[in-house]
Amino acid sequence: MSPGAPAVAPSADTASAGTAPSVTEPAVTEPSVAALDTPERRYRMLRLIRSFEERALDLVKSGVITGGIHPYIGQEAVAVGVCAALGAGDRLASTHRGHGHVLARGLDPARMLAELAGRVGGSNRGRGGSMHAADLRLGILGANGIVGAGAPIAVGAAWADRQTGSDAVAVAFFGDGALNQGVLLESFNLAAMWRLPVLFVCENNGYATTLPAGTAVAGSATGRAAAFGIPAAEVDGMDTEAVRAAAEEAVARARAGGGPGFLECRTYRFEGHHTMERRMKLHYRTPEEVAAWRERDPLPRAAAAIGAERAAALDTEVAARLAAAEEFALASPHPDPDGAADHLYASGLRPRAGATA
Amino acid sequence: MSPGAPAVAPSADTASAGTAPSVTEPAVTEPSVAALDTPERRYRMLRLIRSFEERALDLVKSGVITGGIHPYIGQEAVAVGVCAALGAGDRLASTHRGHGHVLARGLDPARMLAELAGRVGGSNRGRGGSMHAADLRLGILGANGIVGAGAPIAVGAAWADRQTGSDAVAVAFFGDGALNQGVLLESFNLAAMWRLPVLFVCENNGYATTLPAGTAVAGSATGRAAAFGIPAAEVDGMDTEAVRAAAEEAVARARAGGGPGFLECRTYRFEGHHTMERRMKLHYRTPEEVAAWRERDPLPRAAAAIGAERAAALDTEVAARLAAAEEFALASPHPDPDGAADHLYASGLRPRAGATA
Amino acid sequence: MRLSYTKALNRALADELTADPAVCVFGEDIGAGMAGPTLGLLDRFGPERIVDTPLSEQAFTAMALGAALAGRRPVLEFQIPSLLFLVFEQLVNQAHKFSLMSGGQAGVPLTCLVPGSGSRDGWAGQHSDHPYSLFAHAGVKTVVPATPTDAYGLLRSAIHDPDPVVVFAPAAALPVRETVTWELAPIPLGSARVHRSGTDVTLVAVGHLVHDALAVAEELAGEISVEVLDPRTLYPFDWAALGESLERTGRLVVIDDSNRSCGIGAEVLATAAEEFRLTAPPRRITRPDGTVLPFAPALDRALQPSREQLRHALRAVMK
Amino acid sequence: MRLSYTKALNRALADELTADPAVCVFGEDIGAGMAGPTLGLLDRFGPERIVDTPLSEQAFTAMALGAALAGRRPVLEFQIPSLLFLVFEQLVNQAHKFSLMSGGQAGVPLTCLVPGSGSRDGWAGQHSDHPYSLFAHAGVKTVVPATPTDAYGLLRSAIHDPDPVVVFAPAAALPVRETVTWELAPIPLGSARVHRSGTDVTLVAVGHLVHDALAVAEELAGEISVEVLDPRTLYPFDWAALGESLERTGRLVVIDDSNRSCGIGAEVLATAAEEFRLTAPPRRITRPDGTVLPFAPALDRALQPSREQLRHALRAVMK
Ligand SMILES: Cc1ncc(C[n+]2csc(CCOP(=O)(O)OP(=O)(O)O)c2C)c(N)n1
Ligand SMILES: Cc1ncc(C[n+]2csc(CCOP(=O)(O)OP(=O)(O)O)c2C)c(N)n1
Ligand SMILES: [Mg+2]
Ligand SMILES: [Mg+2]
Repeated sequence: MSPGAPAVAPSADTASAGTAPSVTEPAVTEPSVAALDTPERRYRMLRLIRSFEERALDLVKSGVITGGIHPYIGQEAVAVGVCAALGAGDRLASTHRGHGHVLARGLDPARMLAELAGRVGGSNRGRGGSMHAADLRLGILGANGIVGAGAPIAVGAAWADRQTGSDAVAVAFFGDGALNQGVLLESFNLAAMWRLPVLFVCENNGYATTLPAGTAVAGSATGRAAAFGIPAAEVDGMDTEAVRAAAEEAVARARAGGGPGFLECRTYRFEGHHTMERRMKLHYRTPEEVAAWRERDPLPRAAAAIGAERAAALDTEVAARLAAAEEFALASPHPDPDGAADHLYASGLRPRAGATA
Repeated sequence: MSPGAPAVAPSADTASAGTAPSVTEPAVTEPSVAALDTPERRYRMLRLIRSFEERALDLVKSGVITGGIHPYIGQEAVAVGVCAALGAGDRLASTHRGHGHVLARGLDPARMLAELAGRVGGSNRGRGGSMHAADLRLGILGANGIVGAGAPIAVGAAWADRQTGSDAVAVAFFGDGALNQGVLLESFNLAAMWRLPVLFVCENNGYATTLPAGTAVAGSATGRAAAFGIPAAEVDGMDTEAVRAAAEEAVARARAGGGPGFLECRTYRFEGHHTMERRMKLHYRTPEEVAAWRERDPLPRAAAAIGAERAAALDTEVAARLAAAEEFALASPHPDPDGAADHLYASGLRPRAGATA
Repeated sequence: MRLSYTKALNRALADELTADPAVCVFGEDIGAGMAGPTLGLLDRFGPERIVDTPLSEQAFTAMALGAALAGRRPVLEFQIPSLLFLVFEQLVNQAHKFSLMSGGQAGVPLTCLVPGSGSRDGWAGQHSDHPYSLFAHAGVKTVVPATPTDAYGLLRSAIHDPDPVVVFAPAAALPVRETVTWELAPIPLGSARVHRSGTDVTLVAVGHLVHDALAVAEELAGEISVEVLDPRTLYPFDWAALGESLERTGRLVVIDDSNRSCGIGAEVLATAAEEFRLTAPPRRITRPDGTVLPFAPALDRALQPSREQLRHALRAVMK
Repeated sequence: MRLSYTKALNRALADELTADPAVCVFGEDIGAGMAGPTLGLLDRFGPERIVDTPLSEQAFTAMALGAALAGRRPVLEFQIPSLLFLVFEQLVNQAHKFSLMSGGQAGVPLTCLVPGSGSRDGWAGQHSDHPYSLFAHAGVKTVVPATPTDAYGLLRSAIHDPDPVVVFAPAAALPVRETVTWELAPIPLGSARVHRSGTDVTLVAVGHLVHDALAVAEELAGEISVEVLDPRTLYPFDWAALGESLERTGRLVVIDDSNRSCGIGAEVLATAAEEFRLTAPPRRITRPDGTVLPFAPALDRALQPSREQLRHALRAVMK
């Protein structure tokens, strides 16, 4: 198997189904990155993410999605604005709050929802769930359960792509909390030192779970990146077009060999840190603060730019797409427990079982 | 046992010797920090470190010291200048190149040399060697074999001391190579955020082993610290008095509650990275570069300030002290192999042996 | 009194904080008491002792070492078991080694607490490890309490211990409640607990699996007399207790939620084979080698030790 | 041809770099070839493929994962075995888990090389670990070659493997030289090597201890017929080879330079006790539990497996 190539090891899930294509199998056609080149398309993607997350919240409540999610609601402008600046060969590394990023990149919501439901039709065949959604064909190097961990992965991909002569750019998304992870700061240095085509996107939503960024980040986010020689800009993360403009500039510079860039997108999550939070009594944010940020919701702004009518039509289109996605997800079979250890090794090595017969 | 208190577990080394005090036992009297309050005393310490290292190089060559050392020769002004700014209750965390730091703090060269020779009279009873010399009674939290690892330890000690109402300051020494270790950068943030009394001392000797700092550190050392809101200054690390002045300012500010400080001391090691290097053909530094830095040797400058005669007298004094130190070290017994696992657990837990009888 | 496992951890922390001003707690979202064990402690003990940290696990773990050398007894709470991977250097290479390397100058009384180790439904590959065997190998004192009383008593002893200790509170044990009619007290590290005596097989069960072990032992009571031994501390292990039990039974089964190769199950079998009386080949039930738990619940469960496997193993050693 | 161990690693790297343009090497001071295996590679393959890195082990390990996902086959050289502690998160929680978590979308062909693992005289507590059992537990493919030929062949296979592999080159094996009259070739991972056949005892020896095992076996030849089996790969382990050998001998001794509790020695004993024929209690020789190697040479050696212990164990299993 060549490195990086899809490693399709025999799986118990598919073995029983033989070779006949089935509706519940992951799509074999090459997926394509989302086109976000017009305000309409960007609005549609904002709505897709928003509605996807709302649907996911319902499915968490109803128990279809096990374990919960970190909802992206409120931050959509960042994912859409940044992904609008990317081309087909580019890559991205995402976070625990990654649904928006992967959808904006073009991951089929049906496959993402099937993944959240733990089905074989999911992007990761039900093996990854919310925090590990990946699609290498789209350049999605994976969401990540560990804060800050995605950034050096993106840096490595950028390094590799540059070595092969490609002008691809890699984006690393991360939160304000990640600014205090050593490995992220190490990554700033390597990317800067080697002038790698990386765009670091910090989604500063003001909190790392309950910890306010103001009590956690000494200095400033942009100052921190700038200290490594990385051009850094602060952007209104509730404004899709502002994010896109800033991202396009940084991506163009990186693509042209100008080295990494850094964006601090000031944004807010309208929901709790994780769906679990609904069951707790936490008081780290005031209702007034939440309300004030809700006033800055990126969707109405983007809708205004294209007109209410057009927006409503796109909303309908998105609703239909998501209804179909849910149908696909729920129709997709649960994976066969006999294949629980499938894919553990790309070499096909089968681990010893946990008990002898 | 109370935390932090010397844990003197029964040791095979001493068990056989009974309770009678012996010349080869670590001194039981409370040691005191080195007085470095006059130019004479500082010169004497520069000389002590220099001559200690020269003696150690000989002992590596003769095989008395196993495994070699990272010589501090050339960088003495940093250790002496910084330690001159400290008081009795202060603490420091050192590095793999730590002989200068611990001697400047007041560790008896006899006990340090005994440690390098792996004897029971050593500062660490022969258990630590060059890279782990510690004396908690002097506030020496240990040299360290891992680059960057000492800094957060110093930060933690500073935090603890402040909680008890003490105005102690903790110093973290580290090299230019450590500027790229994530944990060090995390430490900058915590110290800055919590305004802890820490002095970060970067000894920029231009290289991490063979890697030039210029190809490893994006931005600047001081800019990096400043980005975390830490006042940062560049100092001539070959000038003891310049280092002392800068350290005194930072220590005073930290002691008064003004938070951490950062000094980048531009310095040079006259020897190879490690004594091992003598056996290799490495070309990462030009002979001209080495010669140019040797011109800036901190010792002649410090000697000039006190007069040649006084300096010569102090040289003689130091030579005598080191001769006695060597005598002590070589007379100190080798530890008893039966006690090899002594001190593994402060609780006195004895590990199971590697083989059954 | 009806005591939950999480409440037991919470009380142990509160009691140690009360008893010794040197005790302090570092961790993420501990002020809010997100994970449970620190609930209410910020209000009671203040931000000087209950310290909400930025997401800098490496630095705050090493800071705890520094604070310990300066006289404190820090407790660190980790939200995810694999965060221990992130601080392996600070814990094993620094804290664990300090005592010996310094020639016994000081111990490092530092406790790491992982509330919710092992699988939690839906948390997938990076949040579902049960890495206690790594620490037993490294030689860091390792504790995995199965019950609220043990959680209380062992956490207190861990905090009191002059060396680093890692305490794993298995997610699957957190729902356990106990009716406690006695006064809670510290329980020494390194002492096993026989939950149920038996004469045919010694069943060593770790953490939450103790409850599965007891259920299966009860279920098979008419058929096999199973002694259920909970080591409680995996390192140092109470070998004397195991030896005594095997003296009676001569048969051994271990159920252990860590990966098979080089796990604590391996250690128990190896030591028993070397040193104790075994009248039949022993068996262990573990996760498979190198396990990464998949997200889908049925796959996740398929890779964890099961009662079915346990029944089978108990019957097999009786043949 | 007279081949040294380090030169064998050097040739394996050069041959893989030549054979596959996707192969690249990251590490500290590798341009200068400080540790040996990369000597001369910078001149031959250039700075795009032989990358001297700043002291950012975590970032460059995760970068290697990213580069692997983008089609490269990175090799990482670590100057000290305990640097693997620093990157445990990146290696185990990220690289190892990627294949399963992504549903098999990609493997992560990444090789970690530690030239000089285990004790090196005078390097003391933080530089003398032999942590291979940690990776065997985590499920990362783990290789410990004993001879130059094996070092060459196994490193090539490691680089070629589509999964992460850690290769430990024991410091005590680096001085070994071999007269090689055959063509060097890759050696598959997971296959053991019987260095010496025997009928009384199977002696499993790891890494540099293979040479001690052979010396002691020779020495006791008149007394005990010892079969010396070198697993070469600790994970996946060649259980079939062990089973076959025990079928003949029925007696087992393991000599292993890792800590006792939950080490590979434990795994071999446990699996043998469970699955294979044993006519006498097995024995293992290891470092003590939780070992931190002291600096003084005599103390350092006192905590490592010795030939004396091996003689004793071999005689003991024959009783
Ligand atoms: C290294 C690490 N530490 C802690 C956690 C637990 N955790 C998950 S998300 C999170 C907060 C992250 O905050 P931020 O980076 O600002 O992202 P946000 O959740 O706000 O999107 C924490 C503490 C983790 N997953 N990884
Ligand atoms: C984290 C870590 N990486 C690598 C090493 C191996 N190593 C020891 S010293 C050293 C160079 C350190 O450079 P610097 O910090 O500039 O200190 P200097 O040696 O110049 O005093 C290296 C790479 C180590 N000990 N720790
Ligand atoms: Mg945030
Ligand atoms: Mg340097």
